[in-house]
Amino acid sequence: MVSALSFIALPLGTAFTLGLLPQGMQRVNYLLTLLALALLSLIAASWLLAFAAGEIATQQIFTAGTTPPFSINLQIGMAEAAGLLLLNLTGLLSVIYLRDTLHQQGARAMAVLLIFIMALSGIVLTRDLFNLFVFIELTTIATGGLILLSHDKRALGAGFKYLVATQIISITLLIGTIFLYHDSGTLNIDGMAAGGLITGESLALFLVLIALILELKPFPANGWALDIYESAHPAFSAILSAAAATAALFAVDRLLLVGSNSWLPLATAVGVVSFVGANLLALVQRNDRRILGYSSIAQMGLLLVVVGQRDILGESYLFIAGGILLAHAIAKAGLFWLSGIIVARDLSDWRALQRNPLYIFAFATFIAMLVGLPPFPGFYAKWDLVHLLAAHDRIALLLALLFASLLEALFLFRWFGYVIKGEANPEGIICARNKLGVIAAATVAAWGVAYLWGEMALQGNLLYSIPLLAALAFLLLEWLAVPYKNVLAISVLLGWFVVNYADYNPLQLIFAVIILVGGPLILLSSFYARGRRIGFYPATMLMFAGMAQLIVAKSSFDFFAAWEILTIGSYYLILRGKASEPHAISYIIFSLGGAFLMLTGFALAAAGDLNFLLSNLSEVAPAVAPWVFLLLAIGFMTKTAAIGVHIWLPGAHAEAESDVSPMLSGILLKAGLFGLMVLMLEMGRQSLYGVDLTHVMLWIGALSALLGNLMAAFQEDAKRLLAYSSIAQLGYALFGLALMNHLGWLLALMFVINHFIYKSMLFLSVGGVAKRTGTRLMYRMGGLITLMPLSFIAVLIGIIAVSGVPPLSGFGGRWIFYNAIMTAEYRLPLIIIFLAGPIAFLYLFRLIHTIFLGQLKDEHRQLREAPFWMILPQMIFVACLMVFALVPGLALKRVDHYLLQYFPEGGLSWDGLTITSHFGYWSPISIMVIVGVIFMTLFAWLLFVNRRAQKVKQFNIVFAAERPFRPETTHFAWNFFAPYRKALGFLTEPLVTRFWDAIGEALHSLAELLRRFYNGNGQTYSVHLLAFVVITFLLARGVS
Amino acid sequence: MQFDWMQIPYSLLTLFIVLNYGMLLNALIAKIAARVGRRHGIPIWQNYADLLKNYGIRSSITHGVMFYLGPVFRLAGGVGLLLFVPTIFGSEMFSNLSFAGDLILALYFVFFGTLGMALGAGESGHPHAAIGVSRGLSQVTTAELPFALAVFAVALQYQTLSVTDIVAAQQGGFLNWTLFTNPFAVAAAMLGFLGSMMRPPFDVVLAPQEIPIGPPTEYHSSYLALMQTNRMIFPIAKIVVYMNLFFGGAASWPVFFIKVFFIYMVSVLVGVVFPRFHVEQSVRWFLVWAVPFGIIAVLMV
Amino acid sequence: MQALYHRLKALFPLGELTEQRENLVFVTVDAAHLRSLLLQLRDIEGFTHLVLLTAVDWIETGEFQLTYLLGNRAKRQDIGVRVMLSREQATMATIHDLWPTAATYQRELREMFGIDFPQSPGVNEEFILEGWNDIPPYRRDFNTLDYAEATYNDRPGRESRDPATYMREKLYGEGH
Amino acid sequence: MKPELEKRIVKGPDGFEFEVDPIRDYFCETPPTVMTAAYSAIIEKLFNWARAESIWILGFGTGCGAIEMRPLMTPRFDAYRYGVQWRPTPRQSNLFIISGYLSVKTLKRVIRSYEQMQNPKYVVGLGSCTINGGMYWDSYNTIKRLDDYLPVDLYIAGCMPRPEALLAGIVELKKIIRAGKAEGANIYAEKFEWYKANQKRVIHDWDMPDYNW
Amino acid sequence: MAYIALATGFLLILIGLYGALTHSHILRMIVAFTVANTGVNLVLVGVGYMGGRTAPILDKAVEVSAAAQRIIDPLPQALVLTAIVIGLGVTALMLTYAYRLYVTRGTLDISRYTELKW
Repeated sequence: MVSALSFIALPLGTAFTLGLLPQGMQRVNYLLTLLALALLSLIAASWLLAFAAGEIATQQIFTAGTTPPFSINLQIGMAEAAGLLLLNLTGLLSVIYLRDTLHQQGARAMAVLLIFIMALSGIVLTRDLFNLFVFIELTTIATGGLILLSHDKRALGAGFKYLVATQIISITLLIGTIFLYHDSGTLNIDGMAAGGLITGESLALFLVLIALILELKPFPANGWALDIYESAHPAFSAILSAAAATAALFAVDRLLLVGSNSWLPLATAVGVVSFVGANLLALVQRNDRRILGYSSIAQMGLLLVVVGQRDILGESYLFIAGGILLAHAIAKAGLFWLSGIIVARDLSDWRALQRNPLYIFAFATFIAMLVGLPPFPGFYAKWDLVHLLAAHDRIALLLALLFASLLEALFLFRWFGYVIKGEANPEGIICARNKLGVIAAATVAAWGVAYLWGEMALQGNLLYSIPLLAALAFLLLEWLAVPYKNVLAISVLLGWFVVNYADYNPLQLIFAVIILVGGPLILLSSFYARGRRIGFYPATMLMFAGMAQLIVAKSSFDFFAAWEILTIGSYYLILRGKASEPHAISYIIFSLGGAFLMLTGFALAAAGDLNFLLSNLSEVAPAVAPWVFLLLAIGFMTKTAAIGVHIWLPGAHAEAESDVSPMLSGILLKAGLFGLMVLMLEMGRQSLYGVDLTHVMLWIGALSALLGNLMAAFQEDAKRLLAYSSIAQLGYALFGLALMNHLGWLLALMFVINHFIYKSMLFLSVGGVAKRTGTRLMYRMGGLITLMPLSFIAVLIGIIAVSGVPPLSGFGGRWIFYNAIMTAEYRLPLIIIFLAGPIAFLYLFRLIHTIFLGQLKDEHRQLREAPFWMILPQMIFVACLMVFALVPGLALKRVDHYLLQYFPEGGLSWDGLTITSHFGYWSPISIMVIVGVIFMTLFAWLLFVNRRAQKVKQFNIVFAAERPFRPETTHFAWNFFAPYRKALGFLTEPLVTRFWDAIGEALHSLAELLRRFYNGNGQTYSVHLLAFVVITFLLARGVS
Repeated sequence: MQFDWMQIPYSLLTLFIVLNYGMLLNALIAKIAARVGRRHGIPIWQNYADLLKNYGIRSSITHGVMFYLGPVFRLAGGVGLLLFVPTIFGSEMFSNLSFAGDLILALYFVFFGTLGMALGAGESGHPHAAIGVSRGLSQVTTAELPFALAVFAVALQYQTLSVTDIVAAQQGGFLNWTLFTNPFAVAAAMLGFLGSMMRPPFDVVLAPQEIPIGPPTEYHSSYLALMQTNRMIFPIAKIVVYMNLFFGGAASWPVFFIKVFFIYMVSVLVGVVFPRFHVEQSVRWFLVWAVPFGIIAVLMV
Repeated sequence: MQALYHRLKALFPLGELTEQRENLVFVTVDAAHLRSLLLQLRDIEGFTHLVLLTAVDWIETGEFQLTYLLGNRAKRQDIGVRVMLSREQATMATIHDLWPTAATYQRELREMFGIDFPQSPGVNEEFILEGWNDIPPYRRDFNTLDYAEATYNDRPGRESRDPATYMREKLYGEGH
Repeated sequence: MKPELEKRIVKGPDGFEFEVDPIRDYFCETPPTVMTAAYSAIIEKLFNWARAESIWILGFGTGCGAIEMRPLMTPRFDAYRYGVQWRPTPRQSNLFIISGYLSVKTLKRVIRSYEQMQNPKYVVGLGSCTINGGMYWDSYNTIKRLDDYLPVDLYIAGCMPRPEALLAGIVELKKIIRAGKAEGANIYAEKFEWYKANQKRVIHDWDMPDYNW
Repeated sequence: MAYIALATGFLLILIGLYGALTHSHILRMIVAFTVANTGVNLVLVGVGYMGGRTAPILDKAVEVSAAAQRIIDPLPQALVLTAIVIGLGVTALMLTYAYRLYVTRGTLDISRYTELKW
């Protein structure tokens, strides 16, 4: 092994050499710098590999030929090696990135950069407090120099503020150091820890610690740091964020050991305040670099929390801390580097990335990594962290962390939304090959560590899951044209179904059919798309992969990972819609919020078991069981868009593309329902403070049904109408589940199937119509029946089925519903459900009437039927609906038997044509035949007596002896249910929307208010620093 | 119960009897309403003349397929509803086609005709048709609610959804009728009944003075004839459901005629006295006055 | 009303005052002063209501007489303002901005007399008549009888009688 | 021609431009056809009885005579006992009572309403104005002979005829119908050109299709 | 003796900090920090001295094995030296900044450099 001292010596030597070389040899200088850093990275890598392979143990390096305390010693272990690799690689990549700037600035800049990297390495390596001080001061000075790399004139001011701040920090550090020395007689950190002379309350230790923590720029004493992030050269910011912070973290980590755990709460507290505060303040930022600065601070906060929780993390400590640190470092460096190729500084200027899908891929990778989505290390780390926190009853901390993570996701995904949507400025991006290479390297590194962490994870590597791989494979196939990709996608889904068919139980099978057979069916409609449709297939397949994994998940980890994957996939899908950006963000926030609740629930249930089996949910301790149930149920209900957490759905479904809406509505929503089924099968009834939670769910289901229907009735936008209708339909399903009896469950499954078929079909037809007419507003359509007869038939069959009118399949649902409620224990929610029922007619009639009936508009006179590929799946759905109406047993019989093992009472009997329950009977085929015969007889009779009917045109209506003026004024469509709105419109007051808006508004106002704190004055920042030290000390003392 | 070919002529016989009874009953009721207004009123056979005339009209127009099918849906709904419910209790002959489904089928099949008619009227392109449908659907949402609650209460009471079983449970003296065993349910159902009979105060759907005459504005000749036929059958079919659920059913045709007449008269008596409600007024009225009865009924069973 | 007339006379060149009734008078004014007179009446004198606007065809003098009848609700008084127009150049300034209802009257006058009110909303649209293609029917040079006979078929055998004479004849057998 | 009836160029959602001719595109232009009895004599007889016993009057009052129709609904006259009732829509009516003078403007609406009624349909002219112009014999805007424009089955003379006269007229009309002689609709179809020519001679701004279905 | 040094040192630090926080002129701030740094160095020296021990010269008088107990650790002194050097470096850097700020912005008032905030 090359000596660890080379991390100090080599850059130092190179720096001096650079100074000695004559002026004007920029190329040589640059190559030398590059070489040095590359060499250092190699050395670090070799150390790391050696440690990883277990070839060597942690090594001490002694200087000056004697042992501490009389000399300085360095220590290198696995963590240090990793840190060094990170530092030097970041340095190397930044140097590559900075090629032009360094050429301009000359050898001195390169030397300073080398010194900077050297100092950081020193911080990581050294075990001597004074040495640490020296390296920190070196970083400070180097930073002061490197800030000047920026072309931004404002960087000067920022740099000076930085220097002022560091003066105060260094004074604190020095005083703390000397008193520590005074107390312990040594400057060796290990010696201090070993000596045991330093008590937990030691002011000196506090001063040193707080000084090091201040180096991490904790909220709120960090105004100076933000200014640097904003104004410095992005490559330098990348180093500052990824490398310098890492080094400081090593130092803090080391020093905390001295106090033997007594200062851990301090670290946790500062960390959690930073994590929450910085994320909150980031909400109102528009400047990309500043927002990255906030995010860096937040991540450091999170890491401080992890460090502070070291006492309970045990063996996982390095895995968790490393995961979060690496995720942060790579993502943040990557983002800073990306910001360097963007010309303007507003978040929306990043739209320039749209120029190349690869940029978007990199951006998405970094964002996903920062948020901690699977398969990135942050995901594994957060999972473990949350589980361990929950296992040790640190729930408040856990919730604070999740809340802040949600805030972080909010601003990051909002940013992502800005980038994906809107017109890009083609000149908004400067592409230099070296910069792109660096960014690409970061992207590769991101996936590399994702793989690495998966390998290390107890729960198994997510990247080994075939569905996920298949989805990711579509990223590589983006160059193909739509038809090929579509065929491929369809065959992948069907293939996966065929392969796994035998392994599904009847319950899973129903969902599997919907996902893996229904999905391809809807995908048929994607054949109409032209071009390559970049981004569609990976997102779709990601969603399907998540769903496919979800239904077979055995452990809570698999389940949660699948859940997150399908959430990401569907988020990207939703984001593809024209005006979907605000809805996509509310979707992802609600989904992640729900997911975090689920995570908490799983963590509570697992009680420290990092690989908790879902089947163990039934054995959760009774004290936490209702809470687990509650958290998981709310999590699932955000996905089914139960009332209260439904506000993301209408916009998301309405604005999505024509073939995406049916997938979202028909398939995606079922994920939540599946989760609820699993939950309720395993956990049964739970009551909290004497309230039966299934009873609450009954109410939620009933209210969702009622309000969803009501709101659907008042929509002008056809797709919104359908979206609200989905809320209601899933309300019914939820209601069925919450009945907790055999038929209730059968009802829910019936709704699952029915809702999939007819809602997919309706979304497709409405999508096709909207595509042709160029609008989704129903009152602007009308009279399309003759022009789009097939779409009309699909909608007609669809609405008959939705409304539950015999003889179509919706009736089966109603019949089972009535039989199920006969044994219901709670009757009050039923009243709501009863009221909801007929309201469905309102919106259904409106849907079909205002689009297909009534008056055809001028501009639509020459419309054609929807594209073949959109009609085809609709017709298949029509056929499915008919078959399902005739022989519901085909799908339900097996499930009925399957449910018997959970609910032995109240199964149906399937003798012959008639389906019999304990209370009543129903014979679908007889009904169909009877209705058919009556109908056809009467039709024939009418045809006979009315054979001479004259076909007339749309204005041949009696109009009080006048004639219609124009179709627009004759088509009664807008505000169709005006009197109904007068009567019951008060129920549709958007109270829920207002509630969530108010929360969002409050958070943003708070952030807006709080950020006034950073008034830009360096002296104020100094006061902040001092006040932070004093207040933290007082609080820490007060606590201990 | 299973299907038997003999059930077809039996069902047709039921249909024939009910159709004729409906013709006469409607005329009789028109006459009664006329007498309230001190008029002589129409001849008792007037409905036959009107129906025949409309079938006899030579020309007709059509606005399209759904327009054409609307009345077919309408009448099929009426006929189907009639045939899905046993008419005469204990009679194999007049239990019609009730083997196909139970009470729930009847409950939901009511909407079959309504929906088809609404679609047909919609295709005529006449704004009044759409306005009428909008009003009708709005009103039905709350008018059906007390009835649905009452049905649920009755089903709970007798622990069955089979109409025959419900009637059977009410046999043995009129005190066994649901009317007396579960008065709240019956109260709710009868108030809901008012809303579904297209009579004042709940006839804003047709409202001849303002939206002449709602959904059927464009319908004429044989279309109208089909709808008239339905108008004769459908209320009776509906009343049969009420009779079976709440008033002990009918064991013979005379009892059937009398019970149907009196149940029908409830809506007529209310109708001749009250003026018309706005949609929002009737929606509120049902929620405030009828639904609480239903809730009590459901909770008390 | 006399007092009112004198007040107005001091301001505008008014013609003679015609007192129809105690509370209904007519004055004549030239077209140029009409607007200011109307404004004076409306805003100062309290004649806030335009009761009607009508015309008379004085074919003998070759003039149209426009009558703007204004009402004072508070005092229950009416004043008719007359303006004489040449038949050849039958154009008058519109007052629809003073009273929106005036637009309807002006539309009617345009159709029935052919008096034009430029800029009055919809003044050239059909009002009562549809597809009228002759000279305006209320002009006295329009011969109604001729027009009716030329346009609408008569039923042969129609007799016209003076109703009074005919009734007397029929009922009381007089007139033989 | 009203502007909304003029041909216009419209741009479809896909940007394609095309012409819309409202008269042709929004109205059916097929001329009426003669519709003779379609069934055997005995059935037609039954139908004629039914037609006579079920007279549905279009609720359209054209002139001052409209006021004389209203009392027929009251207990004093109670026309319902003759099988008469009023319908608000021409589609369902089979009797059009032209109740008094008919200005050209109203004539246009009357023609439209009449054509929207279904065969067989009947017209009764009420009052002398419909017969020969009555007191409006020299009006510049009132037609004088209703049967020039519509096939009239029956006139009821008077100015105005009282409700009793109207009732008597209806009873007369029923006799005509029962005898199968009320074939106004077919006459109208047969002499369609002639009727149209008469109508167009007085209606100068003909802005509707020749036959309003 | 040590206590006087300590007290003076802390006094100087406080004076320095007070100066740095109350003066908005950059040069005055730099001077104030220099004062504070001096104070810190004084404190370092004051604390680093341990009474009753000998100079850190390892010879016969002080055995290597007993060194830890017998001699005054030379590190604090080394620390002070280094700190002084580093302080000098930082001060120099601050002065450079001050110069460039003056050149580019024409003012040395720190409250004027607030274009980066919030």
